[in-house]
Amino acid sequence: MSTEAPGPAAPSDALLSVRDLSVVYEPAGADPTFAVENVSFDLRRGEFVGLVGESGSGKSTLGFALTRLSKPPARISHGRILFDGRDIASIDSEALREQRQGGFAMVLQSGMNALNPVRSIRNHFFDVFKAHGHVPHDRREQRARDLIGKVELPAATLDRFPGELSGGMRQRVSIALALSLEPQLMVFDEPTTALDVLVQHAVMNTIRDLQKSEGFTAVLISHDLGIVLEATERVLVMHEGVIVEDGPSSQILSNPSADYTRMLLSHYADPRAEIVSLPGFEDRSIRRDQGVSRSALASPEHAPTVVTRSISTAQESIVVKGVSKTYPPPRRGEQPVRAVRDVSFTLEPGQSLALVGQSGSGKSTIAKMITGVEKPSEGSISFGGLDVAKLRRGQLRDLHSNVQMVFQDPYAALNPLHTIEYTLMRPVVNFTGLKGDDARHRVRELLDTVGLTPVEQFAAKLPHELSGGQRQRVVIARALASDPQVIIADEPVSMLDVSLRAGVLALLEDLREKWGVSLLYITHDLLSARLITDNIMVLHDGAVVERGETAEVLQRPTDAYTVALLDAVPNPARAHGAT
Amino acid sequence: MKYALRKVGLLILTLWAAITLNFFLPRLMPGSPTDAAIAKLSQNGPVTAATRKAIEIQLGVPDGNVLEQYLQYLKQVVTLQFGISYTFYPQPVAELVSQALPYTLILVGLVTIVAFVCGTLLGVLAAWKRGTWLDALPTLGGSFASAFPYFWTALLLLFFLGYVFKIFPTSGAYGVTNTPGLNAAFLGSAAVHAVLPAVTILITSLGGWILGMRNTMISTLGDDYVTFAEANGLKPRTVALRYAARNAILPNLTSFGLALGGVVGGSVLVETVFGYPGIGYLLLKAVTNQDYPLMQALFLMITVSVLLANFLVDILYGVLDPRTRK
Amino acid sequence: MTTTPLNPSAETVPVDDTLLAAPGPWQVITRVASTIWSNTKARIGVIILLLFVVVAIFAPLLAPYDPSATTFARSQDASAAHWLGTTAAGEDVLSQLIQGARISVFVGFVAGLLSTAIAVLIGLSWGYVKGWGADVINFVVNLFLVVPGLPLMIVIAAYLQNGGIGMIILVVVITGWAWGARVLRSQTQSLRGRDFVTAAVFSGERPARIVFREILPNMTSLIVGNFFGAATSAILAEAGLEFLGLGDPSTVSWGTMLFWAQNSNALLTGQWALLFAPGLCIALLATSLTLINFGVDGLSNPRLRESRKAAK
Amino acid sequence: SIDIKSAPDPSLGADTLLIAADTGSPSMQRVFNPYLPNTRIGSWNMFEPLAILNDLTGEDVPWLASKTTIPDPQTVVFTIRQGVKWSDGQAFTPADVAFTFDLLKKNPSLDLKGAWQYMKSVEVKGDDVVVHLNGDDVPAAQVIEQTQIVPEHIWSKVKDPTTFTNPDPVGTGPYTLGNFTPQEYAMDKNKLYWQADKVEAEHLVYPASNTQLDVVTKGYDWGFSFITDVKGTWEKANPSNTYWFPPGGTISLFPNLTEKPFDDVNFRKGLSYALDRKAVGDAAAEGYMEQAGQTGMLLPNQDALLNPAIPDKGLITQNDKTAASYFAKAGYTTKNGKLVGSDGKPLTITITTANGYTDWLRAVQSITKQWAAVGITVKVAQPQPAAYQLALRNGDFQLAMGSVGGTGSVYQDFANNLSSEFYAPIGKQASGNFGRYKSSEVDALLTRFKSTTDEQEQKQLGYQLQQIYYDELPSIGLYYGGSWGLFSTQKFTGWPSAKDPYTSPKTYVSTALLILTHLKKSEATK
Ligand SMILES: Nc1ncnc2c1ncn2[C@@H]1O[C@H](COP(=O)(O)OP(=O)(O)OP(=O)(O)O)[C@@H](O)[C@H]1O
Ligand SMILES: Nc1ncnc2c1ncn2[C@@H]1O[C@H](COP(=O)(O)OP(=O)(O)OP(=O)(O)O)[C@@H](O)[C@H]1O
Ligand SMILES: [Mg+2]
Ligand SMILES: [Mg+2]
Repeated sequence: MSTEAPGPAAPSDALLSVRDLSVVYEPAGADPTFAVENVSFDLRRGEFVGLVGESGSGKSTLGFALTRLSKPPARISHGRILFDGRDIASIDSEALREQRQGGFAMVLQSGMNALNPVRSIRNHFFDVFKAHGHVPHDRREQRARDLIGKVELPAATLDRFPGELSGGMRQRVSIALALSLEPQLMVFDEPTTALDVLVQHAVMNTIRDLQKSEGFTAVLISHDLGIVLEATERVLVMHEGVIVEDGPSSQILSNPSADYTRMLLSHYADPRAEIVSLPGFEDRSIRRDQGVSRSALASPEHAPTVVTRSISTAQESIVVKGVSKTYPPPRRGEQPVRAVRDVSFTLEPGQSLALVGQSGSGKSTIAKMITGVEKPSEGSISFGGLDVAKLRRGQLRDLHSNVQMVFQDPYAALNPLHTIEYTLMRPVVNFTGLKGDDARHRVRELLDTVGLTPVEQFAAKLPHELSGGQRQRVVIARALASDPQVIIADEPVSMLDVSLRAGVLALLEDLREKWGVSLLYITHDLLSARLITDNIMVLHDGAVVERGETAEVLQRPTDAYTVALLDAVPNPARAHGAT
Repeated sequence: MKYALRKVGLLILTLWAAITLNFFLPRLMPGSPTDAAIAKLSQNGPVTAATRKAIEIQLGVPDGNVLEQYLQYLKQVVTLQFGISYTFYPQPVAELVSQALPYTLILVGLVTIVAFVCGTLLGVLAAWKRGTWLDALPTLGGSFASAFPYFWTALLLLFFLGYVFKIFPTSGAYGVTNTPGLNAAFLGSAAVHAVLPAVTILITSLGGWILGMRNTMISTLGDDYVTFAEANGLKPRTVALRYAARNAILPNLTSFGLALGGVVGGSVLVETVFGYPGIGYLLLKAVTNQDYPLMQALFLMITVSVLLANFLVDILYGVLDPRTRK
Repeated sequence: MTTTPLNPSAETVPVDDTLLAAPGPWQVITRVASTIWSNTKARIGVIILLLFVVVAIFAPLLAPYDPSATTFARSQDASAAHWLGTTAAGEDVLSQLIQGARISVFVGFVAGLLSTAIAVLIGLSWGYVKGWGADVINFVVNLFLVVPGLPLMIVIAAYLQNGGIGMIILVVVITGWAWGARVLRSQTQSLRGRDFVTAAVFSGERPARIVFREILPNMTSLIVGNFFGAATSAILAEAGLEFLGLGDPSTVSWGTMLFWAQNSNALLTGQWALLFAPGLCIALLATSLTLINFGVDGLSNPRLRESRKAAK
Repeated sequence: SIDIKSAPDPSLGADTLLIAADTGSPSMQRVFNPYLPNTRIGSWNMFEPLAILNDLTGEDVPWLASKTTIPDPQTVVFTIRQGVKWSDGQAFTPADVAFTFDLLKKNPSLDLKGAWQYMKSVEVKGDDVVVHLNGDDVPAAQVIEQTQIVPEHIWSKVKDPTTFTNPDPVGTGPYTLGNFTPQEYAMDKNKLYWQADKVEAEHLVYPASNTQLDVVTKGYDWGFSFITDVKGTWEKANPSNTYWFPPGGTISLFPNLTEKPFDDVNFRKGLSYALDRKAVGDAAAEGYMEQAGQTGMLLPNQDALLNPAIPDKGLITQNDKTAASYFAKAGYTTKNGKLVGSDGKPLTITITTANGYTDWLRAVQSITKQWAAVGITVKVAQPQPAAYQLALRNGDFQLAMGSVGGTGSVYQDFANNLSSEFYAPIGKQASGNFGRYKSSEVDALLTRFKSTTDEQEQKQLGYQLQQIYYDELPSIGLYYGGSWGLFSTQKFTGWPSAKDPYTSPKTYVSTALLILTHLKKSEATK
């Protein structure tokens, strides 16, 4: 381990000293998981520390242990947690409860659900005040208003119920609630993951400002190295339950010592840069001019072998003309939702088009209309000779044989009960008419195409035996099974860890090139759009606000909204003054 | 607006269909009310042909064909005039029902509410103290007791507490010498008479509520807002009741609505065993005697009360769950 | 006899995540079995149930006498020859009790299976279809939930005139499927929104195949739970109907034993084993199913699974 | 086992009878209109008939009519008793009788006994009420005399007698209505009663709940209820408890005489000889009732009317050989232990009985076993009581359980079962004669019965009907249905018994008046 070995004695200004902490999950009827192993570190007062690592690396588990919130089946199996010199790993529950005021607080990963849906926000605050009695009765209202103000919410929010607030507002309320405890230590577990890009940016700014003004010690848990590096002074890097690197942010940015950290860093780039290159990708803006052959493209995981079958190239284009979609009002007395407003574009055969915009901007709705799942309220969509809006069920199948989807969440997109072979066999049988051994052969080809070799082994597997990246490859293979002309990928990598993302993106890019399919790539992640698309369209409130060549738009945005989007992309280099 | 209209429309349609079903179901039963009356009489001795004729005239062959009868019935439903009972000729149905209803409503209704409240509280306790004896005892005891056949529990209680130890009266809703009304003697006697049936219903229904609440409560205990409340150092009581239990109770309300609606139907088996003059007993009599007017009135009442209870629970849901407001 | 579900929360159980991580038909079954077995309560339930099943299967061998032979002295107390005494008609109570296990186990199994099958069929299609089809099913199911259960049973029982056990099963099934259908519908609705279902549409699958091959297998635990719940209420309903005299009193079942016990006032003649034993058997059999359901609940809702400490 | 003891309810005086008779379900309605089937039992103690037909002995006991004469087969003359008062003090007159008959004529639904089926007109002649009949119909007198008489001065003001509940009854009987609650009512001795000296019980109490457990434990004085193991329960509960179960009817099998092979008398005889009636009766009534003979007579009640020419008092002993020979005559032979018809098909018979009539069911189960022994497969159909009645009326059965006789009138008993007056084709509703028997010989005998006032001739006609019944088996008698009398001699003695069989123990017909005027205070009570 390349970590600077923490000495047995904590530094004198340490607020929290963790020594040899191990946490194990012991679920009934399953094998135990050692989620955190022998972790030691110290936190000084007023420090802002980041904790990064991939999904499942044990970040949340550690966060819960630090704040003594671990619940069965989790168990602190070993180690000490000294908070202000007192070992909180073993104090009883009432003492612990009292410690929570003026001690340590936590803002949960799924902050959206952290509020009791049936209690008003005001009551949430009052509950905390009542539990600890640290705010006198007559000052409670004022205090609640102060707190809610601190997270930049209007006082009227106090009268609302959680269900009436947006995700970002709810996350702010949880932060305010945690603040109301006047804690010395605050642990933020992925406070912005579930939030929209722009909101994410705003909430992070609030957290940073609060940390500065209130002076508490903060731990920011995130899988996004960019966010952590931008916000914090010191970073702990976690990998498989172990802290592999612990150092100042600027040092990690410029000179990472652990291989794992280096790997994480290598997948990070600024989409606004002149030249964007990641392992496995070459910069797109220069590719066109130089016409470089991209056959050498390889994902870090599996290099697809050369595909032998003859490949059809897309011939039809998708033409979207003046399309609008209005959903009926979600509740009585509200306005109808205008999800898409007068959008027109053409997806030429073989083209790759990015559709970007914040959450709710109508990206998925457009995808649904193109695939016939939803009907446009106005305008027309055509694919070749088909008028997509007027298809009946049988014709919808024809459409699906040409227009396929790659789903966002590879964990949810595969039926856990079917083998990979079955999953891929279905579209093959349904669309190509192949049967028996021919179909099986085709499935093997598909697996080969997406680089899942040895194919025989993968064919027999069940989804839970695959990694996220492998699953996404299966999802892509399924989309290819009908030999489609168009692939619509709706945030195909947003659920994947950094280390897997690049591989999947590279695969998509490669397939498009090789198979000549058109790609509609939907994302809020500008970096990936920059990597694999030629053209881009920026959606805002259902309307297109900017369009053009991807590199051009991202480097020189003209619309204010696009500028805001780009600003929200974390920029650690800017924060730490390094390049 | 369209949604609400649709909802109301569906409700009315359901009501109509249920009412119609209530009309046709009894008529599907073979034999006529006269047959039923004769069958009853013939248990006492030979029934002559003349008697049969007299009864036929008395109960009357229903006028007109089925359609006319149905229209007549719909009119009865709307005007709430159900005519005269066959079984209890010449008592008007309305009178019979209004005599029986208070007992059922008070006994079964009260016990249902008490069972729901107690069961829910025990379920909360069990989930909160999961893995301890406070969990094991109510959960296991509850599931065992709820597996008892109603009438069996009733019979055993009746035999031991009523006949062997003579602690409680063995039948009826109040002492034979009491006059129903708001007098202390009657009310006291009614309370004593209600004990055994009440205990029976309580024993056999408590378990379901305990288990239901325990399971939902365990689910909510794992919810993030509960963890967050703990992280904020709220008192365990507050977390258990205001956070976990308060949310866990919502899904159980639906069942409670159905159970409440079922109250009006009475508890046929229990009322039968204890000779309790409630709706359940009346219903059994009506059905076995093919007493169309009485059956129709009772079925209608039960159906409407189920619908009504569900409707009320919907409203309660809205009050308790701000997410459904607006 | 009531239709109140034992587990009202069933409607809101989260999607079966355990199964999502535990695939393959055989694996599902073994997983179901092992999860049930790993739960102490459920294990006790399985043992009791097996005991009853064995008794039911080997009833003719185990029973000391012909259960319907009326050749013994009437209303005898327990003795070496008749461990539980004889009935007022001179039948051996123990033999009847053993024979009765057959009916109850059979009714529970068949009625549970049938009403679960109907609940699955209707619940799934209801959850999958949209538009007026769903409205029609919704309407029918609501009707069955709203129309009073016991009276309906009585009327149907009276109408079908004593077809014996077959009739009772039919009655129990007719009045018992609706709740399960509702639970399964909400589960279907939550599953149909899942990406893998949408993906199946993109794979060109037909609706029936989506429902039965994609959605159904993911609800195994819920269906198993529904089966045990339905079987429990079927056993209780059978006893109740027989007790009210709406069944066929000439079959030998625990319900008819209770009917005859009440009819010939077993308590009065001091034959209280005649009343006590069948009731206890019904309660035990129903309890065993309820106990097994604890294990099944754990299957569909990981949070209900007992932690290792609690299980010990 | 747990012993249950009974003691008189201390809240009831020694002069009060606690009677298990009027079961209210779920509670009692205050209905004392004697012409409604739902009338409370107590109205039998208030509204007296002209004469009481003692259904046990077949005798007519003069009651409100001090004398009944039949001057010719078309006329009945009731001489009305003098000095009788209504319980409100008004005098009882022949006009009341005429008014009552008039009331029944105007409201046929009230005419439960069917008096106007036989009557043409009524006239008052001094103290006599003269009834003119539709034709020769001597046995009709026994029906007409049973009509309960109501006071004209009250009933003439009733708007709709068919729905009149008569909540405050005024009658001539020995008791008046006392305190009434839905769960119990009391009756008090009528001080104005015309034979007040014979009535020693001052009060009667009728609770609504009379379960077997109640009857045994709560100190009842009189009950009418079958009780399991009556010796081990009722008698054991109190030393002064006694019981008497005289026969009250013959439980029989009705063969559907329009259907093969039941239309063949040989087949019916085969069935009859294949029956062990004692075993059937034992199974049904736990050994408390005797097997019935094939004469239609209730023995020993009607010993005096029994045809002496019929062997063994009409009892038929089981004999599988004889049965087989009769079956052979009917074309059925035994093959591999099964009785097989000429078509080669094994014989399967369905017996229809009412669901919930457990004694009948026990009997059927016993029959099933016995007939299985001669190779007949028996199926049991148990429709609900109403559906069972419907099946009987429509003739929709092969063999049906049913009760025969017990009216106390030989003519009525045979006519109800055999008269073609009640014949209806299959599918049409019959109100009697469910087996669809048709015999001109029987019809002729019944007609002659109607026109003779000579008791000897009536007896002879009875003999002939019994003989036919014995030979033809229009229905197959099995065992006697009981009249389940339970009595306590603690407070009162003089209950009917095997030693003193003056009437049946029924609580719910006019014969109860015979008992109530017969009871004496016991030694302990005096
Ligand atoms: N309740 C649980 N039971 C069993 N294992 C668990 C449980 N919760 C988490 N784990 C396991 O513990 C390990 C660490 O999980 P943890 O939630 O701490 O990861 P994380 O770093 O927060 O990941 P993410 O970025 O996805 O939130 C993982 O392998 C996970 O599968
Ligand atoms: N079925 C629907 N009914 C009503 N409104 C809907 C429906 N589907 C989407 N909307 C609304 O339409 C708008 C656009 O939704 P859409 O899913 O297209 O956004 P998106 O850009 O894909 O967002 P995200 O990045 O969160 O996936 C949102 O305001 C959403 O709430
Ligand atoms: Mg986490
Ligand atoms: Mg989207």
